[in-house]
Amino acid sequence: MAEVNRRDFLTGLGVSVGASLAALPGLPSVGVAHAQGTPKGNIPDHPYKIGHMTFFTGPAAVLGEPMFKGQQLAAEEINATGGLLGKRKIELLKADENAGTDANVKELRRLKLSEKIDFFCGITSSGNTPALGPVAEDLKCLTMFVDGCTDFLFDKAVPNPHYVFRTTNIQSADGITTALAIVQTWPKSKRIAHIHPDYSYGRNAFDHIKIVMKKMMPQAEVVSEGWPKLGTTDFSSHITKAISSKPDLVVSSVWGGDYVAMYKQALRYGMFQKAKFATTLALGVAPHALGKDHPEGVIAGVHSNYHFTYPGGDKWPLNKTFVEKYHARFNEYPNFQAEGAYTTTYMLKTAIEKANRLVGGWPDDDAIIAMLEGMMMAGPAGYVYIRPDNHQGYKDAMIGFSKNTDEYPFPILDPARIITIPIRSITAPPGWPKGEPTSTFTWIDKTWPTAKV
Amino acid sequence: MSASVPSPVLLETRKLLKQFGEFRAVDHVDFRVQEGEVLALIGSNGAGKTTLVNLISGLLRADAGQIIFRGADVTAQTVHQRIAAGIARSFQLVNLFDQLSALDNVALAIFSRQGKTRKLFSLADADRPVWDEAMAVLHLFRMESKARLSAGGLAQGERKLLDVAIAYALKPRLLFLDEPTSGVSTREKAPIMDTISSVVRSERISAAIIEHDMDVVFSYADRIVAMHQGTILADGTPDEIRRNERVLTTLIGTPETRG
Amino acid sequence: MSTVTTTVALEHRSPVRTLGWAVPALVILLALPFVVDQYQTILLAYGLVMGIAALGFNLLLGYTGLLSFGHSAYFGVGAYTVALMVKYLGVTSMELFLVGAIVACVLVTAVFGIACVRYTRIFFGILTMALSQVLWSLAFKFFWVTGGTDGLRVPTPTLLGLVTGKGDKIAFLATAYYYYVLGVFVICTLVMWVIVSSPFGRALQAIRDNEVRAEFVGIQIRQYRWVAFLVSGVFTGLAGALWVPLNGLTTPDIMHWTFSGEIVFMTVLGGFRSFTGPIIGAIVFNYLKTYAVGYTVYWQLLLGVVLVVLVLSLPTGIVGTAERLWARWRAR
Amino acid sequence: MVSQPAPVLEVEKVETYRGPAQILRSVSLTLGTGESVCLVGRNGAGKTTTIDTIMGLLPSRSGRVRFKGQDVTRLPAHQRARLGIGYAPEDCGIFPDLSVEENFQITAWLGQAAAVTADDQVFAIFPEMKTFMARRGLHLSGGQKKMLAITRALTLKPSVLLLDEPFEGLAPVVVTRFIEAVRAIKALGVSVLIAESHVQNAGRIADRLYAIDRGEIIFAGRPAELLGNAEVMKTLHG
Amino acid sequence: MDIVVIHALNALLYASVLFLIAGGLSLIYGVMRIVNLAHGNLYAFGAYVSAWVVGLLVARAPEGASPSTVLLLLLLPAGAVAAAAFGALLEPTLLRPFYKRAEEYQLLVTFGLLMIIDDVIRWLWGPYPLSASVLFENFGSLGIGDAIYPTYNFLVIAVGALAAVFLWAFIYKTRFGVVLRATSQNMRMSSALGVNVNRVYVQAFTLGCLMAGLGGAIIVPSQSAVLGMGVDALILSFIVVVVGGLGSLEGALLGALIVGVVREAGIAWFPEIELAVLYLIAAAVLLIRPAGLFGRA
Repeated sequence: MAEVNRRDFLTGLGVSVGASLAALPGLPSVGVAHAQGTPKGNIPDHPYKIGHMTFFTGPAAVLGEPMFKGQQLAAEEINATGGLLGKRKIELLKADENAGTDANVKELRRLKLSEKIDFFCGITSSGNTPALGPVAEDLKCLTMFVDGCTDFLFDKAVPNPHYVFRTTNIQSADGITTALAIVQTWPKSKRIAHIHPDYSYGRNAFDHIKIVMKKMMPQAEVVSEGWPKLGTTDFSSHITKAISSKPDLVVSSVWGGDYVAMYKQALRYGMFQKAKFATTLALGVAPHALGKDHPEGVIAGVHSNYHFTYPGGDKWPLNKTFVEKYHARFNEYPNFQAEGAYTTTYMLKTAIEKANRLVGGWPDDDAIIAMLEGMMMAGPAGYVYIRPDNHQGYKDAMIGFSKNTDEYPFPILDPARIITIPIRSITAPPGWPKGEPTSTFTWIDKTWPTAKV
Repeated sequence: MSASVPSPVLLETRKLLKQFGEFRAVDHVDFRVQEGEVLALIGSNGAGKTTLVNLISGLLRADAGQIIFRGADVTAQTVHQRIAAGIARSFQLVNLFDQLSALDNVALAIFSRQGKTRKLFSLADADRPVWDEAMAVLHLFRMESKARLSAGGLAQGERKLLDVAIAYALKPRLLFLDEPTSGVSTREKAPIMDTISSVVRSERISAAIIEHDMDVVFSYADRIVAMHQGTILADGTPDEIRRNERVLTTLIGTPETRG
Repeated sequence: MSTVTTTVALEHRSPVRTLGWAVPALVILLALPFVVDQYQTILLAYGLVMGIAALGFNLLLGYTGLLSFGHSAYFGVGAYTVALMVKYLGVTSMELFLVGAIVACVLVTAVFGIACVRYTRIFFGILTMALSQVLWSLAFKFFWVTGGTDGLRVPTPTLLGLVTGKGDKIAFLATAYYYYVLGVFVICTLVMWVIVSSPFGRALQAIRDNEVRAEFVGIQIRQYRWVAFLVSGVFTGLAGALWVPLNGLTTPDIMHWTFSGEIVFMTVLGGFRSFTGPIIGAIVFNYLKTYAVGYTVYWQLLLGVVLVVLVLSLPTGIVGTAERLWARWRAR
Repeated sequence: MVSQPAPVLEVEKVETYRGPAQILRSVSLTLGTGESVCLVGRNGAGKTTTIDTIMGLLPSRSGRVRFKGQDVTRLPAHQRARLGIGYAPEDCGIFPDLSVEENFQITAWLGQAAAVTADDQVFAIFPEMKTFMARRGLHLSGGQKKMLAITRALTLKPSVLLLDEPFEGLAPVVVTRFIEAVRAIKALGVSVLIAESHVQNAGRIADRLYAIDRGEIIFAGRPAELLGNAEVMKTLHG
Repeated sequence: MDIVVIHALNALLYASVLFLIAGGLSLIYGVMRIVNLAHGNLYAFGAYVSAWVVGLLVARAPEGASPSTVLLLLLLPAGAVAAAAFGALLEPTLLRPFYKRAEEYQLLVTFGLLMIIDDVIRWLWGPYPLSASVLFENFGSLGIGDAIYPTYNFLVIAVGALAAVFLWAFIYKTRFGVVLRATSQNMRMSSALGVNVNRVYVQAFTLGCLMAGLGGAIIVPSQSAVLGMGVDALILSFIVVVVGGLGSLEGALLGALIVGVVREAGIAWFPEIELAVLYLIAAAVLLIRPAGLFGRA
């Protein structure tokens, strides 16, 4: 493979620091401000039932609760204007994802077959979408997963989706974005220690960071691996192991309550003095959960999706109003899950309206699916595009650096140093053969050049 | 009485020894049981009677010595093998399968004897001959009316009899009965012993009964072995034992102390 | 006067009387897919599968007197055997799955059994739990084989070489697969009924009631326990194999000791002193948990309260209580 | 009948079961103040069950137990102990991991007795105990365990002492030593009820005797009367 | 070299908390022969209460000012006290009826309790992790050669060690300890000597819960209280007591040290089988010495 100059290649990918969005004209965007015309045909007025399954309990509830709240906010807004197509109020049914994958399968079946839901939404765990995706297809249940972002879902579990969509960025984007941010920021790092949660998310992040490093920072080597179980709160051993390998850089995809415990312990072990630090999901989960003791200037991932301070309100009013409404309603700042569920609900609404305009009356699922496929929409986080071939939502990946400001009692992403990457630059294109561990992984491995050291 | 014609030896122990720490519960005992006899083992508490039976039946392992049963050395054999060879026993504190019916308790012994308990795929209930035999055994022990009751709910005397009936159903050549009437009321004592005695005598099973009750010992045994401090103190017919000075002083009490 | 209560032993029921309730029950189970919706049928299929598992478990608890807190391991071995057969051998035949699960479970239980049957009571429970956790941690950690927490997916199998689930999977699960499960369930129930009614089964009950005495009617206790352990594990493993296609995938969750706790729960719920108790308990528990999870996020609390109240006030479980009420009603 | 001192302990028509088996059949007996009474019978006759019933370790299904006129039938064992019933079981009930001293002090530390000091009168019974105070219960010989069990029961300053087979497993010389000890205890004003399977031993120390067989009291009277009663002696045979 | 010291300290840290939890579990088993499956949840309960109390105080503090470390430290044991009180309530109401019944019922009732307490915690404190990290932060770090180590962890280790010493002294040197040991060795005889066994049971159970709660309270500043921590802790303490011997405090101490060291070594050197090794150790000990290294069968 040809060798290239690292900087040139990053520029070629479109990796940019501090850029901002510009509004595209003519696209649908979220919010009731975009009033639709009068719906065509006869619209029934019984409620539109949405089953929302996410973590209401367990350690992952920090992600799950905001996801539900995002959808709840959107539903309340839509219901305030009369409902979908002005007639059908949205009714939300909660289901706890923490009951275990097997119980989740049962519960989805119950929701569809017994509760007769019209639409299934939610899901946080990347372990659960591959389990539930096929079930939703079997059930012919219109489904938009908000998260559960594993590549595996559309690579393998549901290779030809019909009823199943997913809106937040694909998991591989997380690791790649973090890795590119490292390449951009600390390209000379040699010794890299990893601490990842011991499940598919952590391994996915590890794989994709490694493959980008192999291409862009061939001098780097993995000097330590730590695999704490999800839900671990004692990281002493993992931190000690990482430090003892004398790394230049520690990379982690530990998240949520686990991350809070980890960074606080790492502070006391002096890990941040001894090595630079990069994370995939540090600020993404619950922005307010971190303290001002969190180290500044570390690469702080937000699941490559969204942070409530970006795009800035002056440039992108959609985000400003969303954050204001969310904060007013729930007295906390939204995370990427809240934004994802909120936008998802509006995508559904838009698809229903478009389908109604085309066919009249209440559109059947196939009509809604046809409208969703290829939909491009402006949400609080920017533009989201649903790729028609694999039903995966794409938005430009973002990551930044932690910074304490006077404005918030917790660290935020440094507004001056937001890194954005066009999503098409870091995912396998349509038609790329399915690969191991992911299609994107093999795509990078086969097509990216190696950087000159 | 069978004492006049010496019967062949069924069981023999040679210098059998069992120690618990320093204490010799059974101290180099040579003990014999002959074919077809009913023998009583007497002795005060701690004399070693039950330990001897535990050694012969296989509940305990001997520290030294040999156990010869029908000419074969069974000292190292498992309980299972000894039962197959024909040694069965009952227990002083009744040992039953409390949740099974009386009939089941007996039938189980028959199934086991016939090797059928190794069968997973045959219906126990369908095996008529076994149930007929089990019923017959209960009949012998005059318990057929209790056949369907769970063993745990039987009265003490009935439980004692059932315990013996289970051992009997194994068709042993030699049956050890550890205090078959202990714990039952005085009234029930004689009927129980009558029943047991008539069964073993009619089947010509050799029986060794551990017993405290001198009434029982003198009226039902052909031969009496008296033990004291782990050794055999005396061995003889009831009449001989009744007149044996050593037995009288150590076990029953001397005329002097009576005065 | 003696105040000992004499109770009639419940062990013997004539086959005719057993058929008296078994046949109507079977007819209902056969007819149900025509009456209730697909979801209910699938749910019942889950219940029947767990019924097989509980039936196997109860051979140890109810009949041999050994409380295993590690039966999730055998359920998991059955389930993972199927998943690995799909992954590495490309097998799709359900019959081969079942055979594979039986073979794997025999191997695992044979080894575990040798270790476990040396102990009884609490030590048996803890040892089975520790061993099951070994398997759990392997399934959890060796993700390149087992898929880690993501588990392994299992497509719909081919039944009897004829029926496949191509197309409408829900319809497949609610009809063909339901009847397949029902068929295996009936066979398993019959086999287990024969086993517990066999002289061997009686020997197990004897061991349960009185170990020493059982030895003195010539039963080799450890060997018998080992066989019971094996049979018990294989039944539970078979249930695991049947469960995978129903669920679509297997995850390490089903190997975790808390799942063993659920198996104990359902067995005691139905009543471990009777043959049908575990089956009833499994089916009821399946509904209980499914609807608890569906209707409240505090489903654990609900299940916990049910369990505590059950153990406090209805120790004989549903079947035992029903039998007692029935006997009292008849006595009037 | 012989004239009896005022009863300190009265057992009236007690029926006790172990599991499904009835062990005691309408057992009645009394123990007078300052008296030593033996309950004789062979193994399994019901002696231990009688003692356990009096101590409250086994519930009786019917009948009553009165201690110093107070009905204690429904009281738990520890309350009977605190009222003044001391107990030394057949197996001695020594706490194996506790030192001899700790075995003693347990009653004191429960606040029922003053801490036992070396010059306490309970040590006068078995002065040799002082030599093994630091040893653990596990490492005592049979005789030492018996001494400890009896002395420990005495630390409660009981009015009644229940001794279950106190001479069992002791060499004849030691038995004599223990019989003297029981006499000394009696001299302290403690009433003693002894379960004993050897009539000879019983005869050496009892003011009165009860013979029990198959859970029934078959004889009550003076030792001499018992030895003269061939019928009962045959049942007891020892 | 410094790293070895740090690893050793980590192992000790882990062992300290495990000893507190497993020691309580073992104590309860030793005295009343009950394996309390809900024990881990009492540890979680202690952690939550302590974090909650500390959180309340921090929230009440005037803007910008942090409450004094001493005051917070004094409040920290609240979790232990709460767990103990909870235990004192549980034993007579829910567990006492089961002493005379078969073991399976005891296990089941505590399994039910496990589920109940899990949800009660969530109902009381919600799904989010609760932290008392202000204490952990206030303590800062200490230098060990080139490495630094959280000072607070020394406190945890010290509390673990102190608890072991205190417990040893309590069990072997105090009057109550003698009564407790006597009751665990021979319950009948104890009652015949005037010991109110029911009261001893409540006290022992309360003490066991106090230890578990203390484990939770002491660890919550450096980690956080999360849902599900109870079940994880339970299974680890099971390994500890199985290795050390059910019912033995010395065993719990040794077992906790073994598990602490093995886990630390596992994470550092053989992460693939880190979990399995712990269970295999437990299984192996059960096979060779079913009563554990310090247990009596």
